[in-house]
Amino acid sequence: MVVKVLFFAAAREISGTGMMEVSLEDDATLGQLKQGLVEQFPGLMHVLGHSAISIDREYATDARILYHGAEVAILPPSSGG
Amino acid sequence: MVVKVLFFAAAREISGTGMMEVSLEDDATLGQLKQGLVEQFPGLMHVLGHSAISIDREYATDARILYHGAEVAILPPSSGG
Amino acid sequence: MIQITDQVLDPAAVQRQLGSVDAGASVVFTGTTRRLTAGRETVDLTYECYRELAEKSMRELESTARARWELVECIVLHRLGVVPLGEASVVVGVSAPHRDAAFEAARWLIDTLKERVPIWKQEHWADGSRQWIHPGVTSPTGLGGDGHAR
Amino acid sequence: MIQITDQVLDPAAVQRQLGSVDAGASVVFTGTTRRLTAGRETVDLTYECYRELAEKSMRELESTARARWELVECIVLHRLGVVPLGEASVVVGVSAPHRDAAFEAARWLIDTLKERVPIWKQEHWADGSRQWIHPGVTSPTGLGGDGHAR
Repeated sequence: MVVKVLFFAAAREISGTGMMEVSLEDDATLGQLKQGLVEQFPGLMHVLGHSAISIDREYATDARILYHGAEVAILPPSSGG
Repeated sequence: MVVKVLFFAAAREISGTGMMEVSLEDDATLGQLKQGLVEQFPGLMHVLGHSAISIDREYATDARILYHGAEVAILPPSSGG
Repeated sequence: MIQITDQVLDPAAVQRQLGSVDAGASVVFTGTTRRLTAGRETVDLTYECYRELAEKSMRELESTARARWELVECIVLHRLGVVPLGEASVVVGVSAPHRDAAFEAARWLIDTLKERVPIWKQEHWADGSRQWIHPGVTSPTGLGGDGHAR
Repeated sequence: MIQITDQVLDPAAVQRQLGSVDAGASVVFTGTTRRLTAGRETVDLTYECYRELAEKSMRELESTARARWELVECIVLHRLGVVPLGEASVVVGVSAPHRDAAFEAARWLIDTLKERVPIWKQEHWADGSRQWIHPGVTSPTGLGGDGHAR
């Protein structure tokens, strides 16, 4: 399956992209996706440890099983306002 | 001596005037002035019991001794804003 | 800056006067004449004050607020006379480097103004009656009472 | 009403949109780009967001505020992109029958927006450096950090 990953703010700067598509084995979890991202972008580990994640605009935890076409977003701590 | 007395809001309505001059014996206190006002306007007693008083724009208590030309104001509880 | 005036108040103008590159936050509070109070209908409100003492009290409020909080601008305006429905009787505007100070100062200024500054409001009810509002004073004559609390 | 926009925000216009004969009180909070933070000079701030989730979160903030407090109007606006010194990045405006609700709701809305809505600010410091602000994240790379708290 393929999921879309969105990067914002510091996470976007570290990965060097705002969006990428990631191929995963079926039934891969969010935790496994995050592990793969850290392997690809080691600098992401620290920010990822402080970030919330959404799947299709709902907040999700690492145990969640992903599905084809999901939109996963990495959300570092907010600083709007 | 003569003092000027200012009436506001409900106190003005009860006394029927915004300002009057009152003649008092020398060394009369604020308490004595208030007593005289209640004798003249019995309806004032209730509001006066809840009002602050200023003498020349400083808040004062009943024991204060008045002086010629003082501007005494009867200030029912505020309701501005 | 404090002002007691017979003129219409313009909260949007106060908003503009708060702008500063030293401010990260501003709060504008506006008190307006509301139509309904506990199901009873208001036609308008009339305000009067003891002007010399009211202005002195309001200047003291501004100095105290500036001493207690780090403020950039501090504006307190009160209107006198008849204030029709929907129009402002009071506007408090503050700007500050940080929002804690702006919120706390604005809240303190309006609360303390209502409690301490010698300004009074008269209700004009839809049944034609008029009533001076004096919190804590209840009276069989229709004078006093706690009406129109905001 | 909530809105995320690339356009300049006008707090005075929000002020005018709050008017209602059902309101006795209104509070407008504005967050602006401040020049100095702990002695360090800001040139401007740049905001970005995850728009779909940010708009959804802001709509939830409005519904929650309306459920918790009796409000007449409730407006939350956030600007994106570069926000120069003195200009507004966020405006929260509420009107209510009573001032307790107006103050509490405005304060809760801005506090909760800052904490929960996926919008991020990048500092552009006078020394030319740029820094994404992520409260609680400290990083030797200059990313993250708690700068420019308001």
